Amino acid sequence: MLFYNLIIRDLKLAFYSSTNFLLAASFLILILVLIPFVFNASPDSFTLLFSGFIWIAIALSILLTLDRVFNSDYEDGNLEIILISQFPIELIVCAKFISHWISNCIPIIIAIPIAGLLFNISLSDNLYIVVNIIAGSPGMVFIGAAISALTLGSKRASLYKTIIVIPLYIPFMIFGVNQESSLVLLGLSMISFIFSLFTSTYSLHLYAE
Amino acid sequence: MLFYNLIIRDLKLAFYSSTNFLLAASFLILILVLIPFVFNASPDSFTLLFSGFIWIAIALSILLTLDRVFNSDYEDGNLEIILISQFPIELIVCAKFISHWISNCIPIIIAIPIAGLLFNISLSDNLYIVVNIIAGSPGMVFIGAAISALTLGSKRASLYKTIIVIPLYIPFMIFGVNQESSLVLLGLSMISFIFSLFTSTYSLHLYAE
Amino acid sequence: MTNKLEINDLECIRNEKSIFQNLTFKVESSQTILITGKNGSGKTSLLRIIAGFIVNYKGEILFNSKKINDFNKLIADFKFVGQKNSLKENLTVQQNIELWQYLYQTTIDIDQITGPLNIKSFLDKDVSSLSDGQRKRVSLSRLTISQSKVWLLDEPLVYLDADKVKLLGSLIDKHNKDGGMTIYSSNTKNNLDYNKLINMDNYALL
Amino acid sequence: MTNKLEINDLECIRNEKSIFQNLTFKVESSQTILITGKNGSGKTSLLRIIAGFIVNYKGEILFNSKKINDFNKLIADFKFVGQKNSLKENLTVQQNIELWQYLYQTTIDIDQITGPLNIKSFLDKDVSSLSDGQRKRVSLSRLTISQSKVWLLDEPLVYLDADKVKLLGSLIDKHNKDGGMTIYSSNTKNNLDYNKLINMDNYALL
Amino acid sequence: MYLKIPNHFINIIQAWIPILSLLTLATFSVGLYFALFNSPPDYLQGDSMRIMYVHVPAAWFALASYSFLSFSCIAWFVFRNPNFNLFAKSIAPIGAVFTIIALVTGSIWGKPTWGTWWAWDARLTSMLVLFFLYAAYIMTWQAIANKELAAKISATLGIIGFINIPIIKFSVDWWNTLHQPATISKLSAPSIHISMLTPLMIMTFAYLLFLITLFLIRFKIEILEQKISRAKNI
Ligand code: HEM
Ligand SMILES: Nc1ncnc2c1ncn2[C@@H]1O[C@H](COP(=O)(O)OP(=O)(O)OP(=O)(O)O)[C@@H](O)[C@H]1O
Ligand SMILES: Nc1ncnc2c1ncn2[C@@H]1O[C@H](COP(=O)(O)OP(=O)(O)OP(=O)(O)O)[C@@H](O)[C@H]1O
Ligand SMILES: [Mg+2]
Ligand SMILES: [Mg+2]
Repeated sequence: MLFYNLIIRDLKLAFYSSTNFLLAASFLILILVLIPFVFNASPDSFTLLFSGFIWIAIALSILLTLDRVFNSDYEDGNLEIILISQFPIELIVCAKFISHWISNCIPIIIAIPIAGLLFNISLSDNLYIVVNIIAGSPGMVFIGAAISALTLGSKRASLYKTIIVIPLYIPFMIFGVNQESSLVLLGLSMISFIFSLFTSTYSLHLYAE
Repeated sequence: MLFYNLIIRDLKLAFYSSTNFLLAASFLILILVLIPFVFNASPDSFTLLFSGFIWIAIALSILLTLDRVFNSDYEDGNLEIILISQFPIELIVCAKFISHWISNCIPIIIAIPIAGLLFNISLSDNLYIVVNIIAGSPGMVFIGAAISALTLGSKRASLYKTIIVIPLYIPFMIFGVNQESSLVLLGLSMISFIFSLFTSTYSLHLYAE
Repeated sequence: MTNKLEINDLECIRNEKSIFQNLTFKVESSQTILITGKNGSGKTSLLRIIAGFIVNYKGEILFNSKKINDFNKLIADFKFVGQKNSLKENLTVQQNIELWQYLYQTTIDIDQITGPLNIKSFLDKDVSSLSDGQRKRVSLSRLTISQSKVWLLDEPLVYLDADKVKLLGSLIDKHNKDGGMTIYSSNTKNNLDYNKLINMDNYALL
Repeated sequence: MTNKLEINDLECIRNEKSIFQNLTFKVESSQTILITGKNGSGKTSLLRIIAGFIVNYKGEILFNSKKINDFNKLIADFKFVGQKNSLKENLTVQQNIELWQYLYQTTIDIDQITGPLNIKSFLDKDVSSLSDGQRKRVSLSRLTISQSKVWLLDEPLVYLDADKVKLLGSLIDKHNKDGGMTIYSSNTKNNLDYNKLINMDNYALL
Repeated sequence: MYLKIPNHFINIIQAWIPILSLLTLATFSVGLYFALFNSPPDYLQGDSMRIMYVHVPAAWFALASYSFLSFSCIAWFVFRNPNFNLFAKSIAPIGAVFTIIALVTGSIWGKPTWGTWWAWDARLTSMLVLFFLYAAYIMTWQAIANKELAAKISATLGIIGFINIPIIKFSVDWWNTLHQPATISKLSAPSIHISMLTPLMIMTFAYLLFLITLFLIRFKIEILEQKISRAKNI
């Protein structure tokens, strides 16, 4: 039950550091609120923009909370005690991935149908979006986490991290707005899982010094 | 020349902590690059979406770098020594506003015409966008900085900050995409300057404890 | 000219709780005051009140018979070095010093800054790759930049080895000889001379 | 059963520079080792090598005659407390302890954690509103969670007042009596008993 | 500097709560009877307009609660009497609930009248933002552990959010929106028939009683909580 404990620990942390679950969902809605103001378009075209914006919102909410994955533990020294606990680093990294996905993406996924209602999205379209997000968002979380592990020690530059991460998100975006691509997204997520696992494990070793 | 020195100090800091000037501009371009992928729209409608996206990009780049304004100085104790330097807090806050705007928005403003080229935006449209951004972005920086000062001590929640800031950005967005509203934007910026100055000064006093 | 700092019947309140009360003492030019006391007795709080950070107190603090208000002009006469070392971890020591110079408006010679605590040898290292004692020394070197009359040092001896404690001692002596005064807190059996000792346990409401 | 930790001809390299070399010593169950030395002589580095954080070293480290590799299973036998206090500033002490309990897989009674260093009274305060010494005590309380045979303490006495140093002393004594061993670094004229002293200045290449 | 509320005041509140609860229930019964049975259907909208009796008072009190919150915050800054902060803290969740009621009933009403659950016009959006402002205010109290600090920060936030209130109120006049412009709450004579006005007024009164009851309950809890935390401190 070691692994499970580690996830619970991270979820507790996310929960303690303010009611994050609600925050993530409100963030989605607020980003969507911007659309009608920024695009002088007819309500019909909102529907067109909707799934694109959902993807942008999810990308942003991941980017904005990347610090929570490794950085905060690194800065206050908790990473050290996690690293010399009896867990293998790979497992630690997996647990971090999973808990971050749960605390960040699940609330958004739950909020999507509600948001869809506000934008008059049909139920089936909504379903497609949710399925795609479920398939693709884990990969985005993994990649984001890996890059933030890689840049742990670099000068405090959230933009810098962002600029490396965004290009890696483009494939997800491309397939994400395409309703038939859930399987591709799942594949992408799996590939990024492997890539991110190695990158993160390696980086954590480095920064433990 | 006290004031000037403080600005230089912040700009140096921004520059030392990675070449931020380039980063901010690349961020804009990257966000714009996402559009064609995310929205299955015809190239014509890109033009329509362009100014909206510019505003969203600028809002995001401000949101993503808010930590640099007060947070990093607060955490490492530099805020303390700034606060008991001979400067009045109001001036300190102004300097922070200005330097953050310079290091964050100027590069974006310079990058806009280039980006416009990529999207076939007419020169006059481009000009309007730039003028609006110049008028409105300072206000957005001020508000963002004020809210981040206000939430300095709250649990590490970048999302939480974002949720307070976004609603306050809506007026800027509304007028920003409207070509004739530069004066309104300038007014908004001025109002937010006064509001932000007070809020920030007050918050810094509080957190100096 | 001699300066004088008076603390009259001070009471400190943090988070709605009174930490200490009835504290009265006086410091004059060329004096060093040592503040000791149990953990949580309010040493740091006292120093931060004098520095002007904490404004929620009762009683009076007078500097040269003028009342100290929070963050006003007088404050430039104070310099506070505490546990937060005011260093940017990812910049080099030199860059950090440069940032301070802008803040304090001086173009003082770098040797005068690096000399007293002997930090010259790691001037171009990143702060993040310094040892704890080295970091503390860099942080304390800020004292040498610009003149300020009152030095407020919260546990300055922590992490320093015996030699470096002596260096700090002579830095303080020099400051005091030039008409300055120093108030520092410490809990160790330390090696710095002092003129007056204030034991916070006598005032704390633990 | 007694445990044994052997350091053979250790050389530490940081940032391509050799910090110390030819360091050899042995620790057995129930022993306390004090590490002293000038700032930058490598005290912290030594402890972090033993803990398994720094892998760039030459020489051998054997625990019960088994070689220690980085972050392997053995490592659970070590506990390191350093300058970074491993506390979440914005959570309460209780919440922090709870997070540790998940990490160390124990449901040990809270009194056993808060008792030894007397932190019970600020259990539901935010860490950010603790004094430096209180924070250090909370950080050191992590030692009481779960058994580990080797305690590696980097400057544990810093910020502690005399009473609390004694409390830490008895905590270490109890640990050693139960077959544990303790290696700690310090620069102050401290009050903790030790069986062996290692002066890093003899090995450092400053 | 602390509470000047004597213990017997809490007892008075305690005594009023059941009375007010009963009154609320009674007024709601009367109001709902009028609203559902004893008032004519609208000639355009038919029976669906009966939602008005639920929607309009909820919307009014959502705005009123936030105004009350902001003014309490201002009063707190001026007089530094902690009771004002307790007022604000007590009203916030209630206002948030009223906002949700207005949003939900508005949406339900919107379907038959505008043909859509939701539209992105200024009134509706700014009302949504109001909900987030309430949420931000409530969260601030939780996010900052230091009570003194939390009081100051949340009060600042409560004041900042007030900008939104005139925006909600006048959005219908400033921008062309789907939403009804002021018909009842105009300064001049209301342009609504008396047969509809009566039930609306009764419902409004019922909402007011409801609000006061909830407020007193919350206020009592806040006082007791503060007493507990101070007892812990000493
Ligand atoms: C989610 C959708 C809706 C929201 C957020 C909303 C919000 C509000 C708000 C904030 C007010 C109070 C304004 C004030 O005091 O001036 C209000 C009043 C009112 N609403 Fe709505 N509303 C919604 C939908 C509707 C619909 C569909 C109708 C009917 C077609 C409607 C009819 C009214 C009327 C008649 C008033 C009273 C106006 C007055 O003050 O005289 N609302 N609504
Ligand atoms: N992260 C790092 N990267 C590179 N070099 C480092 C790093 N940390 C420390 N050093 C260097 O290694 C040397 C030894 O550092 P260490 O922290 O072990 O010293 P120490 O004996 O603990 O000193 P102190 O008494 O100041 O704590 C120092 O010269 C320091 O500059
Ligand atoms: N930011 C804060 N907010 C609220 N209370 C605080 C804060 N910082 C410290 N306190 C409380 O004030 C009291 C005094 O703290 P202070 O830091 O002044 O003690 P100290 O004498 O410096 O102790 P130490 O020797 O541990 O450094 C402690 O009980 C502490 O819990
Ligand atoms: Mg202290
Ligand atoms: Mg060390």
